Amino acid sequence: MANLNINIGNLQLKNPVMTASGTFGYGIEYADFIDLSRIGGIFVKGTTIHERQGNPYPRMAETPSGMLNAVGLQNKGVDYFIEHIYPAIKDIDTNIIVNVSGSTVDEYIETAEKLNSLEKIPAIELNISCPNIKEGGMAFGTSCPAAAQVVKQVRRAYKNTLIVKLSPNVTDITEIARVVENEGADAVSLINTLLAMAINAESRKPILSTITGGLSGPAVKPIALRMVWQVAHSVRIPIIGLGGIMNATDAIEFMLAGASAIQIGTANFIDPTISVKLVDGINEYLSRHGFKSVSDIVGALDIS
Amino acid sequence: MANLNINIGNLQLKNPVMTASGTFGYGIEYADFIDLSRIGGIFVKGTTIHERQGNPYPRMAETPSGMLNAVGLQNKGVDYFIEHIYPAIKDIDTNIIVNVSGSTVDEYIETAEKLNSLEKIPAIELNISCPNIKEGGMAFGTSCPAAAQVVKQVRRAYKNTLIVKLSPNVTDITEIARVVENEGADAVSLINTLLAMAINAESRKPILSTITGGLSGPAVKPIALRMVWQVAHSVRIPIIGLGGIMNATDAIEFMLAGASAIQIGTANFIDPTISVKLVDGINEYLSRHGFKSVSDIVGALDIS
Amino acid sequence: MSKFILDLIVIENRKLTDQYVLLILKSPEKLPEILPGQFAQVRVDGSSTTFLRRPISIHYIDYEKNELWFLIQVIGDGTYRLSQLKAGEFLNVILPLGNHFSVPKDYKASLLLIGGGCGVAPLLYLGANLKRRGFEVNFLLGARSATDILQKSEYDRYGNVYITTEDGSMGERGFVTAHSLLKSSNFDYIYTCGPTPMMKAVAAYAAKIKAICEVSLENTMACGIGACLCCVTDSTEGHVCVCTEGPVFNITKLKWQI
Amino acid sequence: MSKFILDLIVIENRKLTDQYVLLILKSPEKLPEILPGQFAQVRVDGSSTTFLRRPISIHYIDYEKNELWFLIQVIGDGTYRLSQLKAGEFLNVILPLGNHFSVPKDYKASLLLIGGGCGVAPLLYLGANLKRRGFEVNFLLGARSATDILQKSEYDRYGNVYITTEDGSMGERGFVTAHSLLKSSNFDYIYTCGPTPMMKAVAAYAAKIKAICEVSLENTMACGIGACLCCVTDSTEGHVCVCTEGPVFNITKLKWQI
Ligand SMILES: Cc1cc2nc3c(=O)[nH]c(=O)nc-3n(C[C@H](O)[C@H](O)[C@H](O)COP(=O)(O)OP(=O)(O)OC[C@H]3O[C@@H](n4cnc5c(N)ncnc54)[C@H](O)[C@@H]3O)c2cc1C
Ligand SMILES: Cc1cc2nc3c(=O)[nH]c(=O)nc-3n(C[C@H](O)[C@H](O)[C@H](O)COP(=O)(O)OP(=O)(O)OC[C@H]3O[C@@H](n4cnc5c(N)ncnc54)[C@H](O)[C@@H]3O)c2cc1C
Ligand SMILES: Cc1cc2nc3c(=O)[nH]c(=O)nc-3n(C[C@H](O)[C@H](O)[C@H](O)COP(=O)(O)O)c2cc1C
Ligand SMILES: Cc1cc2nc3c(=O)[nH]c(=O)nc-3n(C[C@H](O)[C@H](O)[C@H](O)COP(=O)(O)O)c2cc1C
Ligand code: FES
Ligand code: FES
Repeated sequence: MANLNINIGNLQLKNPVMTASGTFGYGIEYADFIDLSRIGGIFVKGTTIHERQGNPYPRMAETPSGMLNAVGLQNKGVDYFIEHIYPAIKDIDTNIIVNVSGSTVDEYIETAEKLNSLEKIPAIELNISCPNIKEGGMAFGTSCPAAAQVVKQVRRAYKNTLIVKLSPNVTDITEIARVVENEGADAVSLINTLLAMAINAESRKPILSTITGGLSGPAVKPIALRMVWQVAHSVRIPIIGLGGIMNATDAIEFMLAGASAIQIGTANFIDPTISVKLVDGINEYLSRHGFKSVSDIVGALDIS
Repeated sequence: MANLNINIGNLQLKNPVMTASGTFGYGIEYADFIDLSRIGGIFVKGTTIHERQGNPYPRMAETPSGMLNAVGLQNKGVDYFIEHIYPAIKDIDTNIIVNVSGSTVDEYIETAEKLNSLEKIPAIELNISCPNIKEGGMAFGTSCPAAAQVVKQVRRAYKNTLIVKLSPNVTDITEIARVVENEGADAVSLINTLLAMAINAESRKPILSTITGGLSGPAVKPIALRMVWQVAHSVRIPIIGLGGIMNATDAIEFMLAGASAIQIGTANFIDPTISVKLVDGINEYLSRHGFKSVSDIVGALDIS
Repeated sequence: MSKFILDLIVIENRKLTDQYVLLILKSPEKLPEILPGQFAQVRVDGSSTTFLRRPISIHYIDYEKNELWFLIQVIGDGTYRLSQLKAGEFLNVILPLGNHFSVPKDYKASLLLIGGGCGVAPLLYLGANLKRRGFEVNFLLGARSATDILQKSEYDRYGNVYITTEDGSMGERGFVTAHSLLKSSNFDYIYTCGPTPMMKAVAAYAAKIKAICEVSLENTMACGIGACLCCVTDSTEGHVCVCTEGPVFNITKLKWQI
Repeated sequence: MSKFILDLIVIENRKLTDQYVLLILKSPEKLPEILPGQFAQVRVDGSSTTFLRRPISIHYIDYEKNELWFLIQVIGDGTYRLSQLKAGEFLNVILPLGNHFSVPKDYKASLLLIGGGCGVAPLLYLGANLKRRGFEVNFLLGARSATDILQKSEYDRYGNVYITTEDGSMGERGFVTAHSLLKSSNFDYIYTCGPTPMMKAVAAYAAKIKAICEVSLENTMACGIGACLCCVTDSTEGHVCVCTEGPVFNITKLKWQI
């Protein structure tokens, strides 16, 4: 059994396999299928300062090897989270990380501040890359000054590990990653979904109520992998890689490209047990190749 | 039989179905499989001022619902094209459009100038979006000033229809499209491939000799569709849509989103007859829905 | 209720019409308790265009044989693949998902189960269950024509079966809501599943006669377990997930204009 | 040579070993002329991870029966699907693709056909063809062990068959290039197909004895018809496409260090 521990800032992971925000609910939805304590962490649903109803139905479209979503951050707000959800999940023996979103910098700050008080929340993930809300969201993740501002302010307000989730909808993701690092983020996670669209040719209407939505799933994996690789050569803080991971081989590819840990998103829908399978699969790979620790493969791509 | 004619600048298409540069050779490679005169046009392989050997092998990787390529514009140069290839293809009864690439603005200009003399080449497609060459290529397509410069200069040098092919690897494709329109392009085509990467986890090496390459195929269709939709609301010149089109329904989706014509790329590899099937499929759709002309569905998406 | 991921084995694939098949599946392990109205998320293998699982209603369960039935209507490539499954092949399912139809408190309540098209699927198991609990069950099944009236003999086992067809080739001609039964009888409970326009018409009828009305909604789903929030419908409590708060809704909870 | 897209029908899928199957396919139309060394681009249906066609060599052709054989080695999901094809199913192929092995001008030339692993596939049709033209054919087939020596009785029909296995369980022990035949005889023409290290060793031997040597290269391909330029190899003329200028190369045209 190889050593699967990985540290991200002050965050200690028993293994690098975590689940992505918006695809794993609050973890408990999956408790019938897996032992949640076997995974490295759970990124819970995007949380905002106030309750949000999200976008109207339809919010989902299937695409070749992927899907579009336009959920639009439906959630009951951070206070409800703290009062009603946190108590029910805080004793799950893994890292619970809250994904924080907002329409203004102040909303981000306020939400982050409130989460400071939660003993069992070791980190937040700042979602500056959601393509599915009208204001804020992706706008912060596609401009260096905007990203700098929100990260700087939240860094002041939030005391634990701060992970910033980057948008792939940019010309140069390394630029944003560097800005985010400079403003004090402890880690970056990438990628969020790619802005995309689906049309029903027969009805001549967009499939999503919002016309465009966010693309995820294996279709985007080659793009995500490239971005992780680029960012790994641009910043020193750890990277959490995600985008289309469907099996242990995919996860290992992200780590070879430079990710210290990974998240599984859309794959949870197809196989709710996929996360623990990845833990086993990574371990098997390490043994087969004679690695003592999972950290040995981080950035170990041979480009000679 | 609906009217399938479409005009793009001075370019008259008998139907909106064309084949994408780099995926259809010089057309003759497909002559055994289809009657080339049945399609609207053929975009031939990327052509540069001098011969190029392209990138070392391996140049290709299969990905979920797509592929990466890193061909790197292998071609024998524009003079060879004019002397040896043009005579062999000029009498194909369809529009032959040359895809022009370069590492410097001067290379683009020189190549375009030489093509002026060819009577049977009604248009060129300026490739400012190739992710697979070290200098130039995509760099021109990801910055507004660079795009402006190359289009302005080539516009002066080239007298026939000028189509500019946009890169999807940008934060805001509408910005580039507007610049290109302002500098006198007659049409834009989009999208070229998305910069991406593939890794062999067992050997811990990149699959492509160039580490990164360009992603194409149905995986990218939702992104391409979104970009066509965005650009259609930003410029007045016609749009040629492409990216992952596999069947007539896909093609119709692009036209509903605002494309006046479409190109088929990767799909040619899986079904060499796909282009003529699309012509028939579009015609069938138009009849079934009672449209007299294919131009009726351009931009006809109902977003009420 | 605990959810399970099972590899069911196909015992029989019975072609009912050009468009419909009945899949009879056996579970290697004892089937968990499943209530009428619940559904399964089915993984479709071997289809290059089907990426997500497909929600399919529980059509019937035979606990003695440990068998489960799905009624499949071929719509696109996913359901086409399901319709091509052969005896001996496996089908990976997550179940039981969603809520369920409610059981009237008063066992003398008069009940009507109205289904149209593939919407008849959950009503068989519901009817069987209600009969077992001592209720008198009335089915009203609608379809385009006689060939689309599926599994009639199965429904016959659990209650009175009334039929309408659009072309009049079986039962009364017209839509379900025009059936003479609705004029001659009164009902306390109406359960319905089928195309939305049909369910709206049924709901309007139910409102008129002041019957309690439960509808089973369809919706595009990714996870099926309340994790993705893709499958919402508008309700009196705002956006709620059809996969967890539904698929069965008391009509008073929905914001339908009826 | 004109290329065709054909829907071949599977007549038989013969399991040769755990890893290899022989597919016998029939063409509804008359098979076109196909030369030894050429290949087909095969479409793989029903695999969600296989997007592009797969290049597969012509193993044998029986023009009288209008039958074509593929020898398939299961490597990944694409070849796995091909190995699961059942009699009666269709297989969509584009053929004939690529160039072909050359025929010696001197019909008294002594020939050796060396194959390793799945590389033996094109050599059967080549041997049959050469024999029909009056040449004496020698096959030297290598594999890991006796079970991996495929189709030996077929090769027997067209020439002398020499065998090496790495474990010595059939023929001589060791690699093909260590076979005693190479010491005792001389050859004018050597044709080889198999893993690159093996072909390089064969090429070195050929250079030593001054035999003409043709190798058949494998390469990742997208189109298979010279349109995409994905499948290049480095040659004395620069980058050339393996799918059109190859797969067969005279060793003098390649830039191999041997
Ligand atoms: C709770 C629930 C229970 C269900 N129970 C059953 C059941 O018991 N039996 C059964 O056969 N089906 C049932 N369905 C519907 C079934 O899930 C869909 O028909 C299936 O997902 C379609 O998948 P596909 O790949 O065949 O078609 P797709 O390729 O996904 O769709 C093909 C085309 O049909 C359209 N389409 C998709 N879904 C529907 C739909 N539901 N109605 C009309 N058009 C649609 C799409 O927009 C697309 O244009 C149920 C759905 C839900 C939500
Ligand atoms: C001209 C030509 C003729 C061929 N003739 C035959 C034939 O007659 N019979 C036959 O079985 N195969 C033949 N092949 C090889 C065959 O095309 C590949 O094995 C096949 O494409 C693999 O597809 P897959 O989906 O099974 O594996 P993939 O999923 O594509 O690959 C699985 C793994 O194997 C690796 N891989 C891919 N191709 C090869 C390879 N060729 N050798 C070793 N590892 C590989 C990949 O990198 C990957 O890691 C031929 C190839 C060429 C170019
Ligand atoms: C239905 C759905 C909802 C999502 N909601 C969120 C969210 O609330 N916050 C966030 O940062 N990312 C959200 N995402 C993005 C995922 O966390 C992830 O970045 C993306 O899906 C790419 O990973 P994948 O391809 O493995 O799914 C959502 C994705 C999906 C599919
Ligand atoms: C093998 C290959 C080679 C290509 N070469 C060129 C090229 O020379 N010039 C160019 O503008 N685009 C080139 N492209 C991009 C395509 O023309 C097209 O923009 C892209 O593949 C997206 O369309 P598709 O998904 O339909 O393939 C190439 C694509 C592929 C797959
Ligand atoms: S389908 Fe995911 S929440 Fe209902
Ligand atoms: S595979 Fe396309 S050129 Fe050879």
